[in-house]
Order: sequence, then structure tokens, then C-alpha cells
Amino acid sequence: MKKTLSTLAPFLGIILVVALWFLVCRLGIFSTYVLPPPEKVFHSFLKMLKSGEIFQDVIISLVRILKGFAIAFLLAFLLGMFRSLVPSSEKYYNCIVQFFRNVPPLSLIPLLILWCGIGETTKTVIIVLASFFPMYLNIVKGFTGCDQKLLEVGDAFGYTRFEKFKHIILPYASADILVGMRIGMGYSWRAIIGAEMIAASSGIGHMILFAQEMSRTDKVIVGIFVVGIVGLVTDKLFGILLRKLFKGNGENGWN
Amino acid sequence: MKKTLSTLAPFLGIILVVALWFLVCRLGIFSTYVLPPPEKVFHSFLKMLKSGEIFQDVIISLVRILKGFAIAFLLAFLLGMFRSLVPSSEKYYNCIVQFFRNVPPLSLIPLLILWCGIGETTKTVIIVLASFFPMYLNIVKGFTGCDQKLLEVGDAFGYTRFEKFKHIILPYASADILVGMRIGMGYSWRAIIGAEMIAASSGIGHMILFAQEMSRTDKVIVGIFVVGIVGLVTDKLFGILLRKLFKGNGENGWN
Amino acid sequence: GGGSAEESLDKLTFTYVTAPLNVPTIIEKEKGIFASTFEDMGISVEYAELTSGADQTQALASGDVQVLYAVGATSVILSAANDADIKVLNMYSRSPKAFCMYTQDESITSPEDLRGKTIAGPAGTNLHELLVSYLATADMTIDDVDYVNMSIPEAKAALDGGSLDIALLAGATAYQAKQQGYHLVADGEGLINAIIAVAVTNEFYNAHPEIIEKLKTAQDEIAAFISENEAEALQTVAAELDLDAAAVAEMYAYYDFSTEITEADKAGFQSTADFMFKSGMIENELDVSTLFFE
Amino acid sequence: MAGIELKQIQKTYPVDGHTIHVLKGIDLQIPEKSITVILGRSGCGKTTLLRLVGGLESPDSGEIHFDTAHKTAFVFQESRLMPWLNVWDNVKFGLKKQPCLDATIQNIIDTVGLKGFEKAFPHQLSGGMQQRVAIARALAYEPSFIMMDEPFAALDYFTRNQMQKELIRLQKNRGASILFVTHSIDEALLLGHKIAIIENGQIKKEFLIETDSDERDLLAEELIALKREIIQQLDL
Amino acid sequence: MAGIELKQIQKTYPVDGHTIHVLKGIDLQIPEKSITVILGRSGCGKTTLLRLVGGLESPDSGEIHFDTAHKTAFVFQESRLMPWLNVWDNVKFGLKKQPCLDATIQNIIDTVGLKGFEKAFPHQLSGGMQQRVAIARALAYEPSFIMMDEPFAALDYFTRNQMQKELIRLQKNRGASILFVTHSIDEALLLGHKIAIIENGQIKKEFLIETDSDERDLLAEELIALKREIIQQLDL
Ligand SMILES: Nc1ncnc2c1ncn2[C@@H]1O[C@H](COP(=O)(O)OP(=O)(O)OP(=O)(O)O)[C@@H](O)[C@H]1O
Ligand SMILES: Nc1ncnc2c1ncn2[C@@H]1O[C@H](COP(=O)(O)OP(=O)(O)OP(=O)(O)O)[C@@H](O)[C@H]1O
Ligand SMILES: [Mg+2]
Ligand SMILES: [Mg+2]
Repeated sequence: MKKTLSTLAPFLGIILVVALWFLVCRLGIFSTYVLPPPEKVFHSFLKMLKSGEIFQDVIISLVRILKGFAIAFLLAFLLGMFRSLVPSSEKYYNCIVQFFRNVPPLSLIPLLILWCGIGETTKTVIIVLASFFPMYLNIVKGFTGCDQKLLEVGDAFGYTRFEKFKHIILPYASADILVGMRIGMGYSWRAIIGAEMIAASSGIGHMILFAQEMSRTDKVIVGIFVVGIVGLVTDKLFGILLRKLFKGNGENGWN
Repeated sequence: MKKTLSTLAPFLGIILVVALWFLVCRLGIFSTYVLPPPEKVFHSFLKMLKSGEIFQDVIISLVRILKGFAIAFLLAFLLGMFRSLVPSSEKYYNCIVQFFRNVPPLSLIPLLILWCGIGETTKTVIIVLASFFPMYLNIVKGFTGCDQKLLEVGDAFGYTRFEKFKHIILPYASADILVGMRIGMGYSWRAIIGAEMIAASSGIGHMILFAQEMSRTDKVIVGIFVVGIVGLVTDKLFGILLRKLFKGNGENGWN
Repeated sequence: GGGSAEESLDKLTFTYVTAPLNVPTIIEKEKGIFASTFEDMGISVEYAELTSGADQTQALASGDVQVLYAVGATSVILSAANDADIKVLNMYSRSPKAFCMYTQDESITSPEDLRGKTIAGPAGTNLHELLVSYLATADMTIDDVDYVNMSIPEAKAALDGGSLDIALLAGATAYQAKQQGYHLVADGEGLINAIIAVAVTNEFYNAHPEIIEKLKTAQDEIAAFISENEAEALQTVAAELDLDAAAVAEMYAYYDFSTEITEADKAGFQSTADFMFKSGMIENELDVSTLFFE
Repeated sequence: MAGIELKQIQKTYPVDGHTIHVLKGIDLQIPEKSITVILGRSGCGKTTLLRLVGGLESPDSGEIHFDTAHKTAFVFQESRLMPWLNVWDNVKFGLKKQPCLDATIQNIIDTVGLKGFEKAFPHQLSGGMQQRVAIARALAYEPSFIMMDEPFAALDYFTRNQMQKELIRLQKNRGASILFVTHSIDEALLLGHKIAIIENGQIKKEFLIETDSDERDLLAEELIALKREIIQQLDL
Repeated sequence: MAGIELKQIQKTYPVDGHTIHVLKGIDLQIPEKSITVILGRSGCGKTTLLRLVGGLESPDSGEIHFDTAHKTAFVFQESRLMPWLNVWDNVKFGLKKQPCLDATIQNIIDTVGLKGFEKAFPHQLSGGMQQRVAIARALAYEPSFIMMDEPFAALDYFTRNQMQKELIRLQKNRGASILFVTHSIDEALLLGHKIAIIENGQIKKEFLIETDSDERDLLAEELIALKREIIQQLDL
């Protein structure tokens, strides 16, 4: 009994929400247009599964997200590394980075169309903009917060700046980097609507947008669920992968 | 000479961008419709300053953001604290939190309008959704990553769970919390467009959106600059405030 | 932008807009009519799914898109008023009846009833113009009501949630409001022209006359196909938009897809431009005759 | 005799897939109001034993029985100061919000020789000073049972002497029980009423010293003999 | 005589708004190929002096002059191991990617008595074991100049003895120079060719011992006399 509860626990929240949803629909507080009942949403979901379109959308979006995420991570990492290796360089670009941190990517869409066109580049840039900053800030925090005492060990053994970075700062910061990656990954998914607003003809974000325009609330809800769950799964997979990589390093912030 | 360079350094990036912009416009690569020249943008900016509308917009948005940010922070902190105090509770709500972490807030707008109307509530919720997760994840990382050795000191002196939380975990996690707050603050600003998409008749996000719809790229650029700079200023003010609060605590992640 | 128009093209990008019920667009792609038309010129056809009018005009200006195949008159006017190089090639559709004001309150029947009510819809579009024109019939202005700027799906959601008095709706959303038993206050009939046009840049028009000619013949081919196979065409549309056949059939009746530019269309353009000037969306008066090719 | 009783305590740790048996059945009686010293080689399990008695870890098997409730304080092998608190606040750490006289705290800080460093943060102190703050923290708590894990290891001859005297005074005046881990045989002889030698995970031998600890002379014949015996026991 | 020469070294630290003068003009000659021991009370500035010589900090005034280039290793007062590396990798830390025989490393690990713990992580080791890993890390580096800051403080009588012998052997065989900080007078007498006593920020007295360090007997009359003198010097 207790064991069942324990295994069910993670789903409890979700089950509760669905149950509530079901109840509200049964009570007829809203019309089915306003809030489609679970069975209708499920039916739409099955239809989309059968036609296979949903898989295609998910895969296309996934590829976009991984691309954007990878670029954002590389950028954040390199910039963070550069800042850690040449601390004086920071003041030259910090201001501009901080500036863009606060700028809504949606406001940049017209300019992005201009500079990057309406192809994949713009979509990627939107995702990069969304996920770069949490990674950058966490990475910088990890790099600058390194234990001075351990750094001195590097000094004592004649490590160069880069060697200290590689062998001390980097492993020390791994938990921070991972939390940053995790937040960044979440924001990549969140940016998918914004990204696929621009000249997309497929992808899960486009699917949701289109359903919104067509007033198909049931499809919108399917889309939300799919994004949420696929996001959850990528997060978990990613966590497993990284835990393998950082084995022996104890807690890595991916709990 | 060297000193001038050093004080100018933070602006160097911005100066460079503006210079490039000026050059591109001069060369006439793009039509002024596509990329309005700096002088035109500046002119629009002056006009908006003179009419005073821009101040009003900024203040209205600022209030929205502070409200949303404060709620998100409280929520993230309390949930993180709860998770730290009652670790077994986590599995009940973790799944749902992680689920929503990946869901694009833009996809929720129709549902939010449905539930919360078109007043301030929906706008606040959008901002909360945008800034909650980086804060929550960083806070949880800070709380769970606490040095076990120091926690044992609490145990040894008969501290209760809550006392340990207050006197050991919390100060230990302060750097993580601050980085989270900082990222969260940035995301609050970024969400302003999404928030003011909904039935706003003022605010800087609305201003940008409207300008976008009206094909007024010059006004869009003014809006971007204003958001970027106001965001930068709030970030700095916030940093100063917190540095005062945490004085003596050394590095606090707000560099 | 578009500085490379002099060179021979090997790729032609059209905007692809299916909502609200853009039958020619859907049929064209389904049948590959553009593709086969331009194939012998060695030009491949691509599509850019840009839904907002502002994005479309932006993309045209940046040179990524050559033909705006279904862009609202308001968007064309806005971009032209802001010095963009844009011209109307011909018409795509007119559908005043597809633009409506819906409410849950049965007692709202005249412009006077709108006074002080909360009304939402996208600014700077046909729907906005509809509201202003409707109010004007009773000598009222937009300031007499509480107008908020929102996209169509959002306005519909707000109407459903009860936080709005009146929503400005179009296309499938309007159809659905009707199905829900909402009360129609007014549609665009007699109030607005609701013109959707096909637009290109002047530069492109001058540089590629042969493409323009081919495009026009392709448009005729599309129109011919639709009129000859109406049932099949509507079925295709229903499948593409995931709407039921009845809805498509009903909505289709609101649209006039003839491509020819009539005097009425030009007048409609001018009245839209005037409306936009009056409501402050554009800063200078615009003579729309500059938008058309001679 | 009242006190703490350890019965057949076993403790293992997993290291790199293997299990290492640290304690293989410890039987020990820790008498009240006296100083019990644990002596043993580096890595023999002294700290582990202390952690078990202090309840920071639980044994794999065996029992630990307390006769009376104690207010216990712990001095760890590392100083474990809160980096964000200055010396004064670190010393007060054990007291929580309990009211206490500033004079008492000041007195304790003076005793451990840190006068003038009240406002300094741990990273501004030398290793020995940090260790002394940790000792002060335990003393300020006014415990009736103190566990100390090599508390004086980082201290010089004189400071160590002084601290040892302080400890003996404290134990006498307050009648506290002390469980003291050290690797120094001299220190064990100087302080212990009971000396337990751990080797190979077991108590190899126990010695009792009757002389009052404040009257001992390490060069007395009796203690020299004892020292020789202990060395013999430790050195296999 | 070749070696390292310190001239009028001054060092201050700011603590809570005040300035504390830690070193007030140190003059010291550290001869080559021998063991120099720094002795002094807790908090007198031994670690600070070592850090200055090691270049981890710079003096406020004064000069440090090196006659020849050295390959220097540092054993800190705390173990400072990388928590993410196991014992083996921690020992190899100083070697970077330099090629080295596994047998050499194994040999060093055996010497410090950590055989069987090669794969253990620092948090799985006892305090004394961690300290020994830090010593092994310095030895594996094969330095010609070693600075050690109370390296044996956490070690028991026997382990300490063994490590001291190891150090003496190393110094003889390789002809390394060693700068050794300790608070134990016995240890200073056992190891030092030169013993410098720091007090009140200055070198109060220097002693030279001519006997070879591997032939010393702490109970020899000469050393007992020296010990008495040192205690006198330290105890004001
Ligand atoms: N958390 C742990 N995980 C694995 N092994 C551990 C752990 N803690 C201690 N050990 C092992 O237990 C043994 C005893 O450790 P302990 O710290 O009790 O020694 P000690 O007697 O205090 O030594 P020292 O005098 O060096 O401090 C050691 O071999 C150590 O490797
Ligand atoms: N970073 C620092 N900031 C401020 N004060 C410092 C700092 N480092 C050392 N001190 C001060 O310098 C003095 C000498 O410290 P040092 O660590 O050199 O002592 P030590 O002789 O090594 O003592 P121990 O034997 O206890 O290790 C101490 O009073 C300490 O408070
Ligand atoms: Mg120990
Ligand atoms: Mg020291």
C-alpha cells in the first residue's frame, strides 16, 4: 500500500489536475468550446497520433531546440571561460550581454527577420536568446565562485591559467553549470512558440499557434501536454547522460 | 589615457554597435523601413520623451514586473524551503513543477485569459511563470548543495530542522539564491511583451507590440533600448541593495 | 533589401497564409500549381508561413520573400506609409462578412449600445476598422468604448471567459462563436471592404516582368480549378485546416476570390488608408494610387 | 557507575565497491564526570567512534546506551566554522537565541587567546586560531558532555598546554564528562582518567589512571612506565 | 652559501577595519640542501611567511631573493585535496600530463600508508589520511624545494615518526631544500638543520644543529639542552 503510494507520488499532482479538469467539465461550468473535456482532448490526441503528424512536429521542434541549446551552451561556456581566463576582458562585453539579458526576444523578431531572414537561423537565434542567459550567469557564478584555496594549489604546482581553469575551476563549477544547462534547456522548450511564430510550417509550437488561430482549444491542450512531457523526458534523459559523465562527482544539481 | 579607456570600457560594446548601425545605414544596404537610421530612432525617442508617454509606460511596466517578480520569488523560496525542510514532500509536486517548466507561457495565454480574465492578474501570472523557474531551480540547488559538514555542526548543537535551515542552509545558499533572483529579474523583463500582449493599453511591452503592428521599426528600436537600459538599471540597483544586505558575506554572485 | 533582384532568380518564395479560409493558397500548394508554372524557368518555389501582416511586410522588405500571397490591405498601407517598397499586384480576396463583432449580451444591437463597453480585437487590422466604421454610423468614436488590443484567439478566449463584452472575430473563430450561440452585433458588410491583396516590391516587378506574367496565369489557373472542382477544393481546405466540411462550406460563401483590381477595391484601399490616418496609425495621409501598378 | 555504554558496535563503510570494516565490535564504558581518551593510529576509526557516540551516524550493529540525558557539544577534527559569521558569532553559534552574557562570551574568547579577533572572519584566521574558535564554540554551549576530536592538534606547545589546563579545570568545576580523541600519547597521559586504545577495529587495551589530572607530571616514573606500555601496545 | 634570502620582509593584513602587523621585518637565510624549520606560536605568522616564500602572496615591503631556480612543492596546512579526484589522481595532480610510472605513484602511496585506498575519494578518508595524500602529492612532484606547513600535525606518534624518517631520507637522497613549519619543538629538533623562532613578527632567534638529522636522539644531552633553551625563548 505504502509502496504503491510512493511510486504513484510523482504522478499524484498530474492525476489531481486531470481529475479536477474532469470534474469541472462534468459540472458543466464552462461550455466545451471554452474548456474541452479530457475525453475530447484525448480523442484529438489519438487522432494526431494515428496520423503521425504529432511525431513529426515533435521531432522537428526537438531538432531546433537541440541546435539552439547547443549553440547557446557553447557560447555561454566560451564567454564564461574567456571571462574566467582573462578577467579584465569582462568589462568590455559585460554591459552588452547584460543589456540583452533584459530585452524580450519577441521584440526582436522584426529585427531578426531582417538580419537572419525567415529560415531556420531566426528560429535558432530565438532559442539561443532564450536559453543563453541562465546558462551564462550560472556558468560565470560557478567559475568566479571557485574555492580560492584550491586555486592556490594550482599556483603552487606551477599550473598555467588555462590548466587551472581546466583542472580546478571547471570541475568545481560543474554543479553550477549543470543547473544552468537545466534551466537553459527548459527555456529552450519555452521559446518554441516564439521561434515557430516566424515562418514555420511545422513543429509543435507552430501546431499550437495554428490550433489557437483555428480556435481548436482541444488541440492547444494536446500541444501543451506534449511539450510539457517531451520537455520532461529530455530533461530526464539529459540528467541521466550527465550523471554518467560526471560519475563520482557526487551531487550534480540534476535532482 | 589608460584610465579613460577603462571608464569607457563598459560602453565600448554599445558604442561599437551604434557605430556599426550608423555605418550600415550610411552605406544604404537596407531601406530605412527595414533598418531606420540612428538619427531617426533618436528623433522618435526625443518625441516620446517630450510627450512623456515613455515614462508612463516604463513605470507601469516596472510595477507589473516588480509585482510578478516578488510573487515568483516568494513562491520559489517557500517551495524550495518546504522541499528542504520536508524532503519527502518533493516527489508529490516536483513532477508538476517540472512539467510547467517546459511549457511555453505563450501557449497558455488563451487558457489564462479564460481563467484569470484580461486584467492585471493574467499579466502578473505570465511574469510569474517566466521568472519562477530559474529562481526555484537555483534556490533548490543552493539548499540541497549545502555543505554536509556544516549541517552536522547544527546537529551536534541540537538545532531543529528549521533552525538548521535558517542559520546554516540559508546563508550558505545565498549566492545561489542571488544568481537565481538575478536571472529571474531578467526574465521578468523579458516577459513584458508576452504579458502586455493581453489587453494592455499601456506599458513598454504594449508600446513595442503596437509599434510592431504599425510597422514602426524606429519605435520598436526605441522600446528595445528602453527595456534594455531600464532592465540594466534595475539589475544594478537590486545588486547594490542586496550587497548592502549581505555585507560581509563576500561574493554574492551579483557581479 | 532585395538588392540582388537584377540577377536571374532560381528560387521564389511565397508567403503561405491559410487562415482564415484562404482557399487559393491551400489549393495552389496542394496542386503544386506555382511549382509547375515556374519549373521550366528553372525556378523552385518555396513557402514562408508568416501569419502576421507586419511579419510579412518585414520579410518582403528584407528580401527573403518575393511575393506576399495574401496580405491584408492594412498591412500594405502601414508598410507603404513607413517608406517600404511595396506594391499591390492584384487582389486575393474580399470578405467583409467574415469579419464580425460577437457578444454574449443579446441586448447589444446598435452602436449606441457599445458605449462604455469593453471591446477587444487586433489593432490596425480590418477588425479594428470594422469597429471604428460601425461606431461612426452613430457619430461615435473609438474613445466612446473601452477598446483593448488583442489577437483574435485571445479575444475569443476573453469573451468565453466573460472578461469582455464584445470580441472582434474573423474566420474560424467567428464561425465557432456563432456555433456557440453568441450574438452577432455586426459584420463587415457595408462597413469595410476587408481586402486581402497580393503584393510584391516595385523593384521585383520591374526586374522580372516574365515572372509576374507567369504568376498571373498561375492565379487564373487556380481560380479555374476552384470554380470547376468546388466540392473537391473545399474538402481539401477542410482537411488542411482540420475544420468540418459544414463550417468550410458556410464560410466559403463569405469570400470573393476574384483577383482583378476594381475601382471599388481602390476606393476601399483609400478609405482604409483614411481610417488609419484618422486613428493615428499612420502619420501622413497616403494616396493609395501609388500602391498600384499602372 | 553511570555513563555511556557501547556494546559490540560495528561499523562498515563502502569504498570503491568494497566494504571496509572500520569498527569490528567495540565494547566501551564511558564513565561520567571524567575524561576518557581514545588513542589510536591515523585511520583506525577514532573519528568514526566519536560520530557514533554523538549520534551523527548509526552503527551497523550494536547498541549505545546513555544513562542520563546530556547536553552534548562536539569539537570536530576540522574547525567547521560558519564562513559567514565572525569569531564572536561563531562562538555564540551553539547558543542559538538563548540569552547569554556578553561577558561570558568575551571571557571564553579571551581564554582561547583570541582577544582582539572578535570581529575577524574565519578565512582571516590561522589554522590554530580557527581550531580554537571551534573549541570556544563548544565551551560557550556549557555542555555536560563534550566530545573532542583531536582538538589541540594544530596548536603549539604553549597554547596546547594552556588549553589542556583549561579543559581539566572545566571538567573539575562543572563535573562534565569528556570523550577525547587524540593521537598524542603524552596528551592522553596528561588528560585521561581512562585511556582506550583502538587497533584493528577493536579496543585493544584500556588503562585507568587514578591520579587527578591536574596533578600529573609526565616525567613521573609511573607515567613513563605507562607510556612505554602504550607505545608497546600500539606498535606491533 | 646558496639558497633563499629574505630581507626585511613586512606583511600586514586588514581585519575589521584595523591593520594587523603580522611580519615586522623578517631577515632569514634559507640554506640549500638542508632542512630549515620555522617554529612559533599559533597565529605568529608561520603560514604567512611560507606563503610569501612560495609566492602565493607578496610582501608589503622587503625582498625575497632566490639564488637558483627551484622546482617547488607546497604542502598546505589544510590538505586541500580536489574533492572530485580520488587518491590516485590527487597524488598525480602536481604532475599534470607529465609522463610518470604508475609504479612510482604506487610507491609513494605505499610510503604514506595509503595502500588500498587508491580509489577512495577525499571525503572517505580520515583527517590524517587526507593530510598524507597532500604529502604524497608534493612528493610525487619530485621537487627540489619543498615548503611544508605543519604537515604532520594530524598524524599519530608512529605514522609521524615514519613520515619524518621518510622526509629525512628524501632530503638526503635528492639533496632537496626543505622549509618546514611546525609547532612541535621535538619535531623541530629532530628534523632541522636550522631552526628559526618567530615571535612578535620577527625572527627572535636562530639555532643551527650540525648533527646529521638521521642520527639524532632526542634524549641526547645536547638536544635536551637545546630544547630547554627553545622553550625559554618561546615562553615569555
Ligand atoms: N564517509 C566515509 N566513507 C568511507 N569510508 C570512511 C568514511 N569515513 C571514514 N571512513 C574510513 O574509515 C576509516 C576510519 O576513519 P576515521 O576518520 O574514523 O579515522 P581516525 O581514527 O579518526 O583517523 P585520523 O587520526 O587520521 O583522524 C578510514 O579508513 C576511512 O577511510
Ligand atoms: N587573509 C588574512 N586576512 C587577515 N588576516 C590574516 C589573513 N591570513 C592570516 N591572517 C592573520 O595573520 C596572523 C598570522 O597568521 P598565520 O596563518 O601566518 O599564523 P600561523 O603562525 O600559521 O598560525 P598557526 O600555527 O595557528 O597555523 C594571524 O593573526 C591571522 O589572523
Ligand atoms: Mg579522525
Ligand atoms: Mg599556520
